[in-house]
Amino acid sequence: MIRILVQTGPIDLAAELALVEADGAGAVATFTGIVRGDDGVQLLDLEHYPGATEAALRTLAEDATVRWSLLSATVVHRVGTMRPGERIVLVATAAPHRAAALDACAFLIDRLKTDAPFWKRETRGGEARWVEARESDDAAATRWARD
Amino acid sequence: MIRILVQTGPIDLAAELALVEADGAGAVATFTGIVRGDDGVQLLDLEHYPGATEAALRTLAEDATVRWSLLSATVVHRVGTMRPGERIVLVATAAPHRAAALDACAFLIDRLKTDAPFWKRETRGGEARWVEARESDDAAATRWARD
Amino acid sequence: MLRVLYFASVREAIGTGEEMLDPPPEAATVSALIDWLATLSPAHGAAFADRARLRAAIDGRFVSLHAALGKPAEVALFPPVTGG
Amino acid sequence: MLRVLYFASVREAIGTGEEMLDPPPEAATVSALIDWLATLSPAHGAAFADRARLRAAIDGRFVSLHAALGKPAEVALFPPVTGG
Repeated sequence: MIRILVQTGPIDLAAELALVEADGAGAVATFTGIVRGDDGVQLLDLEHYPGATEAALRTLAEDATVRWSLLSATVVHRVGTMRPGERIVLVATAAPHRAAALDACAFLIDRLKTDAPFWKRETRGGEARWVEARESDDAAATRWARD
Repeated sequence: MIRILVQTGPIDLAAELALVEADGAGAVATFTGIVRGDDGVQLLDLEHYPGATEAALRTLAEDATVRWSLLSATVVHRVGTMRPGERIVLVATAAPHRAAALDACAFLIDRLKTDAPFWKRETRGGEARWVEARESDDAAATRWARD
Repeated sequence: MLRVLYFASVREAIGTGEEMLDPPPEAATVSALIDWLATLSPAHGAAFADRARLRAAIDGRFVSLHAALGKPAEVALFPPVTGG
Repeated sequence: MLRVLYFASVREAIGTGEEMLDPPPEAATVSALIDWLATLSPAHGAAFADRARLRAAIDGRFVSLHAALGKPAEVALFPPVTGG
């Protein structure tokens, strides 16, 4: 099962994992990204390209499912305004054995960071600023939707 | 925070993850092992070496915490009798960034499989049999508690 | 008519996220389309001043600025993505 | 007195998970301790027949069968671990 959600509301980890475990896997790996507040960030706004985002995430999930013979791949991404401590992304993969689940989970979160059309704006001291792309990220981003 | 639990009762994933996220990380990785029933297994009994098991898991968690500068490392392992579909182990790691959380999670579940004193007995068709060690596992197991 | 989408800092510079436009035939590549868009207003000019920090998608697919435009329904222009 | 623990198939073969024993001075290595344990009963003999599939820990630390026994509180004998 491939499950892709891009939503403004909070990510319900327990509900998503119950769905993943229902697929009968022996191994479930997850990655949860949480908004950090350690460098003075008060708010994080995440803008995205509706439609293209979901398509990019689905392509990644399909690639991972084929490559690692996954039983399920879930990506739930929050967009809009978030505060430090809130979940911004959940990736969950299920497979019969642990290596496939773990490797696919790492692949998905790595590629998602560069291959999906998201833009971050951080508010510090009341002032909002777009996050600058790192060159390494941008090089990878040219892969986005190209193949 | 290092949290090690070896218990006969079910693993409460949501409660454990809430504790992990409370440590203020930007990245949380988890691995959940689930009893498979696909090859006719009706029951899984897991025996362990009380005291030595907890010590081995704590040593692994401490190693991972130092190596990847983790904010937290949690290992919850179930022992006793389990049915297919039930969680047998949860590993959760938290770090500021994703690579550390993911790598440490994979390290912990890999090492846990070979470095901790657990023995599996499977019941198929009403008959219980101890699982034979694979040579690769046993070679790794000689690392257990040696250092 | 072509739907042109702007995201992030490009959207903010132009002041809108979406325009329905009728580009001239000379706008045969993404780059030529941007040349034309830049003439529409001072805000457009400012938004497209730094081409090195501009990326594009045609009908939801990422393309280079040199790509032929063809007859798409939608072109999106935006800064480099900064991750989920 | 030495606490001797048995796990998994070794425990089942012997019929108990724990014994308090007083090994003779000749039991100076884990291997020599096992030689002596194997004489205690036919069940012990059967449990320790295949040394290649026997592993040991002294006071909770995994050791080779060649290890010196010393004066531990506890020795555990068991088959190769089969994972969590």
